[in-house]
Amino acid sequence: MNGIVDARTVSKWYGEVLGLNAFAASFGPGITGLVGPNGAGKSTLFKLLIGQLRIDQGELRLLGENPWNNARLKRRIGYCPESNELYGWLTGEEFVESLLRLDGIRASAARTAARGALETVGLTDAKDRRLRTFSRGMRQRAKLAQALAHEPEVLILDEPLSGADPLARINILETIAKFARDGGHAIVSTHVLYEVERLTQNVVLIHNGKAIASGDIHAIRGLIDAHPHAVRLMTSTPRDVAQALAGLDHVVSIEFPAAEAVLIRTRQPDVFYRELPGIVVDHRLDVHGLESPDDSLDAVFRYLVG
Amino acid sequence: MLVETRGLTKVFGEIRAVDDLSTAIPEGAIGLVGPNGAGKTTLLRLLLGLVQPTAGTGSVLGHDIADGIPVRERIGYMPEHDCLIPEMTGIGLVSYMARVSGLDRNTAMSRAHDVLQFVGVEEERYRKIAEYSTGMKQKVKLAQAMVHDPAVYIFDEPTTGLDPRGRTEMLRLLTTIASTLGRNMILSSHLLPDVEAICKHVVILDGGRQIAAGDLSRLLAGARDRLRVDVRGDRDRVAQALREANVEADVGPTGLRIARRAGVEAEVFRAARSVGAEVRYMGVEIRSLEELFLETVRQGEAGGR
Amino acid sequence: MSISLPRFTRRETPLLGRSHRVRAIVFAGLRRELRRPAAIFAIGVGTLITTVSSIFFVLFAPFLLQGQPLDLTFFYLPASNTAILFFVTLMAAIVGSGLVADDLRTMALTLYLSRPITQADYLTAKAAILGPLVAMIAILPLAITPIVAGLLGLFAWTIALHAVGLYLVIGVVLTAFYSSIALFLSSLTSRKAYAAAGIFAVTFGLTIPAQLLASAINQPALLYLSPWEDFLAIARGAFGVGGGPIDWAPALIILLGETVFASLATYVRMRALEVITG
Amino acid sequence: MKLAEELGKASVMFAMTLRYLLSTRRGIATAALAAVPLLLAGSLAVARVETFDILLFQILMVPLFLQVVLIFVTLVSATALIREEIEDNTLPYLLTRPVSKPAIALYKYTGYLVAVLVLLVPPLVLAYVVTQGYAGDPLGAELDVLAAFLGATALGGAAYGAFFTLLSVLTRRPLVVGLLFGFLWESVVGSIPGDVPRLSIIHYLRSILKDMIDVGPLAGYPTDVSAAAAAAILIAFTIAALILAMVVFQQSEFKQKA
Repeated sequence: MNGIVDARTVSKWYGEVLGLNAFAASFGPGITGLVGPNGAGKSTLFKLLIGQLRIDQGELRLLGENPWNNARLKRRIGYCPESNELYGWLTGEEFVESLLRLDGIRASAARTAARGALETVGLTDAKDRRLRTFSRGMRQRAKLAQALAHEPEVLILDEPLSGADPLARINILETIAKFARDGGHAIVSTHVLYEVERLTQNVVLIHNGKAIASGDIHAIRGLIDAHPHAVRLMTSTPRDVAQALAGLDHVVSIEFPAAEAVLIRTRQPDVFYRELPGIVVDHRLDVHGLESPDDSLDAVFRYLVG
Repeated sequence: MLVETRGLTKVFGEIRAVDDLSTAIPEGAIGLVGPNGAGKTTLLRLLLGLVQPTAGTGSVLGHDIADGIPVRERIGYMPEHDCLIPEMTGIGLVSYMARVSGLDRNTAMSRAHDVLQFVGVEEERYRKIAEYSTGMKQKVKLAQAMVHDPAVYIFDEPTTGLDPRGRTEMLRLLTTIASTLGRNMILSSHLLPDVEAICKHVVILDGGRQIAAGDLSRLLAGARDRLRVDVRGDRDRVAQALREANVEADVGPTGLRIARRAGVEAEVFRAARSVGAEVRYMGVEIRSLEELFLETVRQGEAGGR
Repeated sequence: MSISLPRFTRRETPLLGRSHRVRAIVFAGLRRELRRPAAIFAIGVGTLITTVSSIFFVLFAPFLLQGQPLDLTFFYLPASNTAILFFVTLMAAIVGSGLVADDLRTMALTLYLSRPITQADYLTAKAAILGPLVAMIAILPLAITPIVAGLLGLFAWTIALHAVGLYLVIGVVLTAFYSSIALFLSSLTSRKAYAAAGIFAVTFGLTIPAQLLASAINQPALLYLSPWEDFLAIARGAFGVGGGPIDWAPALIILLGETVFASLATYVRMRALEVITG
Repeated sequence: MKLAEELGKASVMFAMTLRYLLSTRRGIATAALAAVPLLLAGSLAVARVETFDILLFQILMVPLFLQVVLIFVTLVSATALIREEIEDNTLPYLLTRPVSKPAIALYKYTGYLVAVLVLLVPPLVLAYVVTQGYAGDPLGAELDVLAAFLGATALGGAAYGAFFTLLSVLTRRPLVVGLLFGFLWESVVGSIPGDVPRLSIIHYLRSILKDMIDVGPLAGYPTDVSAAAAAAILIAFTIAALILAMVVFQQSEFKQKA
């Protein structure tokens, strides 16, 4: 039970509607992506973690403690809800500063910390504007600012990237990555899968209220032996490349989908990628393109969730 | 011409949401992109007549946006935010909105069923919208925009908030619609890969102004001469090794970018091996719309946007 | 033989005019309200009680008011029935408060306004949903009473039909007032509970203090402040009943003025309602 | 637990609530309603009504202030404390702070209490000054009337506030239930014989006015409760309702479907 979050057969129902169904997973240190289709239970898990909801069954620990009605624990967590509704009548700075003071930080320190947090997320210019005039992307950044400002140990972010344009998205991703580099932990739920891959390789896949896979994306991909890895190489001499690679025992099949292409399938992608540069250089093969269509979280998601 | 505007401006308090915008958008599938607060939604509302312009004029398919009725008769609008009536059923809402668009009772009911079938809402159409998933709501929102078969579809963020499965379904629908003859589509979205997949022409807004516009393939063509490489391992040392072999390489937001010249691919593998890194992707530098967007927008640095 | 996959079909028939579109909103709205339990309760109980009490006035009044000539002035009594005030207010609060407020809360307003109708069309359609339901209490029971009296031979048909005509007129004035006020309050907020509270405040908040104040400092002119007192004055004027604290002409002008002002204010509010989202 | 830090948190929550209740559009609307006594007194003075004096003022104020203004202002303000934060989906921002839910409810209630007094007391005092000034009586002459009304406002504001806060955590529609309670139960109960009136807050407010004011419309009001006893009962009720609200709030979940 040393993970940031430990869930043991946690169940939660909204009447008959499924929230979580014997959800069991352990979120390790660093950044973990929580990925799953709509209604899979992501928001339910987050609401349980911040004590907005109470588990019906099982056992849930955040930083080793039970989150329900546990005020002391809240000092150590930062939370970004999915909804974009904020205190419209407050300005950006008042919003972050007031919540900081609720964290027990003195007035003067709260102001500087609030300005710091707004600076981090790039909202300094808008700090005196009322929140009701904020656009979707700005609201996402304001939410992130209030989650970071009191320097929590763990960030719980529900769809922090939805509605953010590419510029805001890069800013948010960099902020989360920096937070992790400084020793913080983060649990990020999102649908924008190619963004999560930029952030972390560590994911928990949730579907129908259950954790169906957790760990490193590629490790998970590796476990799905029903679909050996496909790697497509673009080369003017496909036969030579095929011959060079046929010798590898983990290569399962070799195809020639196009005149200048070789498609190989391997059971051990990591070994293949590690050996490939050597083979290309030693055999002086002409490889001018390489792509692996199904080595992404998208592919993993599609295999497992369908 | 699908949309023409001259000096179109809209000011909310001190925010100039649309700022003296003059543009001419051809018919077909148009992508409308820009950072948050760039004025996309405001521009769409101006074309629909939902808000009145502070200055300037505009027209949709030749109809002046000042007299909204003829314009709105030709438009099907899918708003960005939630806007369905929770206590109505799917078929109830779509047929009702068809009648509010001017269809008679029978045509409204038959087209409502057609269009719900098309977007993939099967027997759930008889259940109340309050019980629908996010994906199902987006499909009903799309259906109500299509039911009266308008000449122009305006979709504001149709794929936002959808899970990957919902997104692929929505993209399939949008592609089918975009390929229908005689029908135009304005697709406003943050998810630029979606715009790339569907639209032929793109308009990039920022700060209420048009900062770039044109045929998508022409805009993106630019960089045949560069190679993009994704490296697993120490990216900077690989780039360094390449520079030592006097290969021009820099680290971009989406991987290494290498100037193309004869034999450079071999250099990449050699550098990777020497550093013990893995090459996970190597391909033509397809200047994704996202990078183009970041470059054009980053010039006019987006502050508290 | 041909296979027709669910391809999206083209529309052949032209679009119908704006009046059809407005009617579509009205009928859909009425159907939806008549399925809501609260609305059914208000209509059922409201109509029942006002009708029964009106007929009761007519049947037993001759015995109670000995010697009063059985003429038109007699029909003022059912019109002054406070049950009308209560149930009209209740109906306006239950149905009227959500008319625009719900569309603001669910943002469904965008669906309406992105269709080929004007904001005036939208508001007229919404008012036309509330109007008939309020009229079910403000006009129907009153109109039935003289007919019943005529059938029972208590009154000559000339008087009875004249009374029905007058009831229609004053009923329409009251219905128009409450419809426009309810619509105005509903357009101010997305929380319909506040609009409902506002409607209660208009009825009781104005009537009770006006009556209190006027009697306390015997300044009858203050009664013009209360919509209900205005309505009673108009009814007195219509049925030729003299001796009221305030007379019907200014009362009518005030009531109609308030109705028109509320409608204009609603229109201005709707136009100013440019929803700003990022 | 460091008391200073807890006080700091309380003061922030207090200030936020006060500012929300007084500054936004809601504050202006409730302030207008709370100013009714002053408007009344002012219009009577302007209209040069000879019989306008402290007695007439009371005759008008008892039904109008007790049965309409006090209930409306307390209801609209109290339901905003918790129910609106739940409806607006902003409660998570408070739930993720090191402040327990009961504490949130308590601090918000204190903000409410001060806001309601700020809204109701000044117009009441000014109305008294206008009445005395117009009637030419010295300011100090009818202090018992002013004291009685201020006492009723404070105790009534506290009791109604606690009760409507309890309603906010018990039901999803506190405003509607509050309206029915305020306008049906509280105003009708006075005219029901026997012990039924004891079950209403207004009965004790009337008892306070009757006991504290020598000459007033409530002189004949049937009550066997002295002002002091009535005050004690109201305070006990307030504390009980508040504690119950805090306990219910602590155990409640917020299934707001995002």
